[in-house]
Amino acid sequence: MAMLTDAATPNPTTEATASHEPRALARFATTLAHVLSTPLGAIGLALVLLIVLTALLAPTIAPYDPTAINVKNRLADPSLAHLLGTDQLGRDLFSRVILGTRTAMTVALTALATALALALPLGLVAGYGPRWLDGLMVLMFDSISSLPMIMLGLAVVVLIGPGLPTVILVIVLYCVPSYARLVRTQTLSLKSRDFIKAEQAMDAGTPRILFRHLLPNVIGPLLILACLDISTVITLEAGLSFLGLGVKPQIPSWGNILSDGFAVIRKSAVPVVAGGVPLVLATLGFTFFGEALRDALDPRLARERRP
Amino acid sequence: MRKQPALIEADGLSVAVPGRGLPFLRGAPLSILAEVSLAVRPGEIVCLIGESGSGKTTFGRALLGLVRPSSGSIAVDGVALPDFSARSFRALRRQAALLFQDPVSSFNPRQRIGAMMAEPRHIAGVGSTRLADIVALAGQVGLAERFLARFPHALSGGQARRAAVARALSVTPRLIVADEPTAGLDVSVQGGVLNLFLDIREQHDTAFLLITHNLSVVRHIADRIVILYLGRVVESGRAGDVLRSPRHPYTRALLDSEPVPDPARRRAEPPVIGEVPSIARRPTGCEFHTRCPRAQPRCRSEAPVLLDEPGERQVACHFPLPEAVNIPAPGRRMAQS
Amino acid sequence: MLGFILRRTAIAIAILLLVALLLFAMMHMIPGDPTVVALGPRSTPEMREAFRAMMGLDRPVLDQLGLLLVRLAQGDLGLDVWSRRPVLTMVLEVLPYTVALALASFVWALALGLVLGCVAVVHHGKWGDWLIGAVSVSFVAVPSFVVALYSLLIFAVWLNWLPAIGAGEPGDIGAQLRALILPSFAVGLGWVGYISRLVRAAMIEAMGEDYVRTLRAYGVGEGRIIYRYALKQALLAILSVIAIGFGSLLTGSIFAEIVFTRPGLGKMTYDAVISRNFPLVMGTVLVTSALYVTCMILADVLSAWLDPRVRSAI
Amino acid sequence: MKPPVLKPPPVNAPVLDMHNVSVSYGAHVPAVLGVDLTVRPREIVGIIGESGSGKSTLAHSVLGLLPKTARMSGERFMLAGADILKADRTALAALRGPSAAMIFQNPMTAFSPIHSLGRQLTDLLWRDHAQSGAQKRARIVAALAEVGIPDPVGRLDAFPFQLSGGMLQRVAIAAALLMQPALLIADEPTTALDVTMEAQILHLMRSLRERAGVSILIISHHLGVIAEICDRVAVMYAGRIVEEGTVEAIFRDPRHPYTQALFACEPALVPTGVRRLPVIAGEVPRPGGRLCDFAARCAVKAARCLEQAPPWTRSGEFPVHHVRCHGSALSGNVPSGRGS
Repeated sequence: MAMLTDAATPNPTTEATASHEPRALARFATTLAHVLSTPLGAIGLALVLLIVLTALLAPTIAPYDPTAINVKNRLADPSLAHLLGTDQLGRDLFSRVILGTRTAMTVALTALATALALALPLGLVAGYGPRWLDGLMVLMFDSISSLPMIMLGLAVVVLIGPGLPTVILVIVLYCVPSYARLVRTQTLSLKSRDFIKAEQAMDAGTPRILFRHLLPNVIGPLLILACLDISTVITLEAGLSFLGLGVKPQIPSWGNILSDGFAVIRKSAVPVVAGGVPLVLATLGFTFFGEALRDALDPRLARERRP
Repeated sequence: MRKQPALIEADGLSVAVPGRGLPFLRGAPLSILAEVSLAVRPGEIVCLIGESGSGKTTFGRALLGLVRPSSGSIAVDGVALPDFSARSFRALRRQAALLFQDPVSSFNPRQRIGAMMAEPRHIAGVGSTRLADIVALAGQVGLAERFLARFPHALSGGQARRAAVARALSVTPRLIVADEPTAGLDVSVQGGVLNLFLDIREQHDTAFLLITHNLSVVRHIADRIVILYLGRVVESGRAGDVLRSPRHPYTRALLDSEPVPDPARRRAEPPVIGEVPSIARRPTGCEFHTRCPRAQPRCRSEAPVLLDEPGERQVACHFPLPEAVNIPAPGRRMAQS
Repeated sequence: MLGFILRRTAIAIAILLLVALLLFAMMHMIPGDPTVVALGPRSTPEMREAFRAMMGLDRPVLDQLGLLLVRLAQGDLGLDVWSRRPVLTMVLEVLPYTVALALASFVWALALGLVLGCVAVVHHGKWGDWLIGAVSVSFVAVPSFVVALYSLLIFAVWLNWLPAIGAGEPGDIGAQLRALILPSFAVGLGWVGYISRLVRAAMIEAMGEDYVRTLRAYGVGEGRIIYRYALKQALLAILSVIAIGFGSLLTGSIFAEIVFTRPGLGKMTYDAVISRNFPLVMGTVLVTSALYVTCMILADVLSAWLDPRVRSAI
Repeated sequence: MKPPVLKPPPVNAPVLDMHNVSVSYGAHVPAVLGVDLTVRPREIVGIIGESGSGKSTLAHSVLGLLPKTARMSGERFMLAGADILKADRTALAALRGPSAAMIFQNPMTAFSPIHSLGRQLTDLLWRDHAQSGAQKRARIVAALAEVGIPDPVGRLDAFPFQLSGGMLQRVAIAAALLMQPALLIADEPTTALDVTMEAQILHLMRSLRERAGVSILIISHHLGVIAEICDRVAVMYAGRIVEEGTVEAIFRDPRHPYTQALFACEPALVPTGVRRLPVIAGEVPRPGGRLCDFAARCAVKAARCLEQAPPWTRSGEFPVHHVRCHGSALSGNVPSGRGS
């Protein structure tokens, strides 16, 4: 009964929705089992859970105010009081690392969601629209991708000042061209497929083809790839902050911790290690998890991610 | 034959693709279809026969505006379309349906078969999309209700083809254009699809344009046959006439090349040698002269015109085969029948 | 073929033009007087006036843009704000360092990546394949500046085996090579993983082709099939990806250059950005973009030329 | 010439001799069951069957070209004097080419798209280390000319996409001939070709048997192709051979109800004027049933068909003709099993 609810009957019957629920649940369960069946997938899932939980509970876990400066206790070695010691301003590194998780996740999820929301329509229009518009848009995408990221970072920082929104905007600017190009490529190849030709032969309007037939076929792969890209975005945020173009220096962020630690690397290795290890764990975790998820849902999507 | 305006009539339809090279310095456009004229009357089954490279698939798509014709005209019920814009094709597309060579790929991979069957009704805004009515529609093509909940790739070749026919039927088209309707089907099921076409015609007076390379499969169902070679019509006529006494040497070669399932009737030599030339290098004169056993010097220099002959027959040949040639019918009567 | 190259070049020039426009727009969107930003708040009005005249800032915006484009067409990137030296000269001075770093990273990454990819294919489905896969994906995932920081920490600070700063004295090849080791390790590590995965995927795809079955049906050995047929097809498939990758490597060595305080395009861009040295920013970014776009063209032309199917179609 | 790798089989011994051979994918998915098949020197044997009948699996098993999950078993499986069942990977590789060569269904994908044809054909001659490049080249040109390719020297530098499907299938046949194989296996060799090209390729294969004395095992779903070229025919259904005999015996007097139904469906055999084509109702079952696989679709099944497996019975002295059916074996003459 459930099969016609997608398109044929505008108002799904109660019966149909009832049978829809367990199916989604079963699908989720099989996907999860698939992810857990590979060692890397299991490690990835564990790391992702650890990071997400830390981000959610960060203020509860952190023993100190991550921005509280204590000049007397600078660059203290790890101790029971300060699990990871303190940085050159005497701030508790453990608290900064924990709250840095929250910063990383906030930036990553917001930036990715925004980038996807922008890239989808742009890519669809480029792929399905007239050829001159496609050419123009691809030219734009190529131009932005050929700009060094630091240039984008600077422009935005100078325009709206440093801070969380700045980092997000830079990452969005950086990601949109590549996502949009992906959507465009997918749309182009779908456009020549028989089922779209069949829709045209049935005299389906452009909105129907775009939203009912192209979008669902494009969005699935895109979401999986976005999941894989979480670690790229986390790296971007840390990198921008490391260069001083990211979040404000006092805000706890892995990139800031690394930047501060780099300044004192000859005096103490603790800050660099403290900032780098969670960053590496996060990128590894999201990559392992994302790849396992992709293999479980759509193995044909294996697109290699550039370092 | 009834004398009434054709349901659809293509007149001198040509399709060309741009040549290679830089803008402004391109080679001549490649002509895929050259002035093909073809009419389908209501309730008629016309078979368009051609080998690879004959442009038969392009013709089917051009007829519905999926490929833009470069010249010629298309008339529906005797009224010509003003131009080849999408708007002009609207009315035609509502009355015609296209069946693709690969039925599975003609369904959205993320929608269930049942939903896809209702798609034309949604687009046209006519007809019921209630489940019971879709089930009835599936029943018309002999597809059980349980298949409606499946995704396209979970159907067998025969089932997917029936589902595609059901989708086409959902808005009761007056014309169904079917590209290789039996491709990929086993001998034991392909008859079912063709019989289904006959049923549909009986019930709805639907006309069919069957596009295929396989003469033997459609010979039983065709009313009229049109033979394409390199994008040009070389012969057309009533199915019985063309099959019994082909006038064009190419038609003859096609008929003779079909291997006969009778070991006693093996051929000593292949009926025609060589291969279909590329459309990028069309031969001069009659384009079949490079392979024609009857070719004369004139065939090399002068292109034959497609001439009307008595009995709705058309042949494009300087030296057509005489009318009276009598090929024995390839069907061998089995002892029991 | 010539037409194809011309078309690609036209697109590349269009991209560079667009980049120049974007940069120009960004600089004019930045709030405040660019003169004050560049010279600092303590500069005298006379200095500012002279600066404006020199940079052409006293003219209307469209004039400035026109002037910029004319100068760019002549290959003139303008003068550095501080040293008053031609930007082009400065960029060309540091360019060899960046190119050397990119090449060094690329060469070892490509070599190791190819080998790992082939080994993975030979062991397809066995534990060796799995191990290489896991290592490769980890290499890709780890941020390159963290690798740079940690290798600096371990090999330069703790072990003191290799220099932590600079690119070595000019003329001292040995020192220059030693100074190249850590940065190229940091930059190349991710690419090892990337290339090995690319090679593996492309070769497994190639090994599934029908023609491989033909070769097997004639008893042709697996080694010959892998190295003479599948590898060639795989390389063809990934060639353009790798060439574009080299382009992004040129622009992407900024972290290594900063961490190891190494002269180069990235470091120069960074310093120019931080000090609001706009002519220098414009110059470095344009040169970087030009390098990137050139690699893009090279990738397209190379893969078109090497693939007989494409070669005959264009 | 190359040194003899294998002991030449005795004259007139079968080139291919299979007895009770089965192939399954994994442990539980049988594809071919208990097949007996022989191909004698200079003989052309056809296997006819619909999709899912296991005919392609059978063809690929001869050269050990099955996927890794495939398991082969049987009482006897000899190819040109070598035991396939006992052969390891190297031994199998040694058989491929000289003992049996294969041509595939789709000539367009049978060659590497980025290597020249000359390069690929030369690589197939990898065994002949002793020969110089020029010698190999001359052999290849001769083989290409033999299969009717115009300008064979020029084709050496051509790439596959520059040739038509028919031409490439000729090149594939030339490649097989270079091996001087005892057996040529052709898996649906004309299915991807136009009908005018199909006739030429079939004619070429037949003439090669006359000229080169090669034995051919041809797989097809097309009755016309089989009738055109074969000496003997085996009909496969659901992994089993259900009927086997000379081409005349099978085409004049099909005994198995499935064979009869298949012939009834063949459009070329349906009398002119009949508009509705017959079909076989129902679906092909998965291979591996213990009783008669066709019983569910059979128009003449008896109670016995649902109780015991049909025997493999000889159903005529001359021409030799075997059938796996209760009805035909006992009565010798069953009514037509043609479907609706």
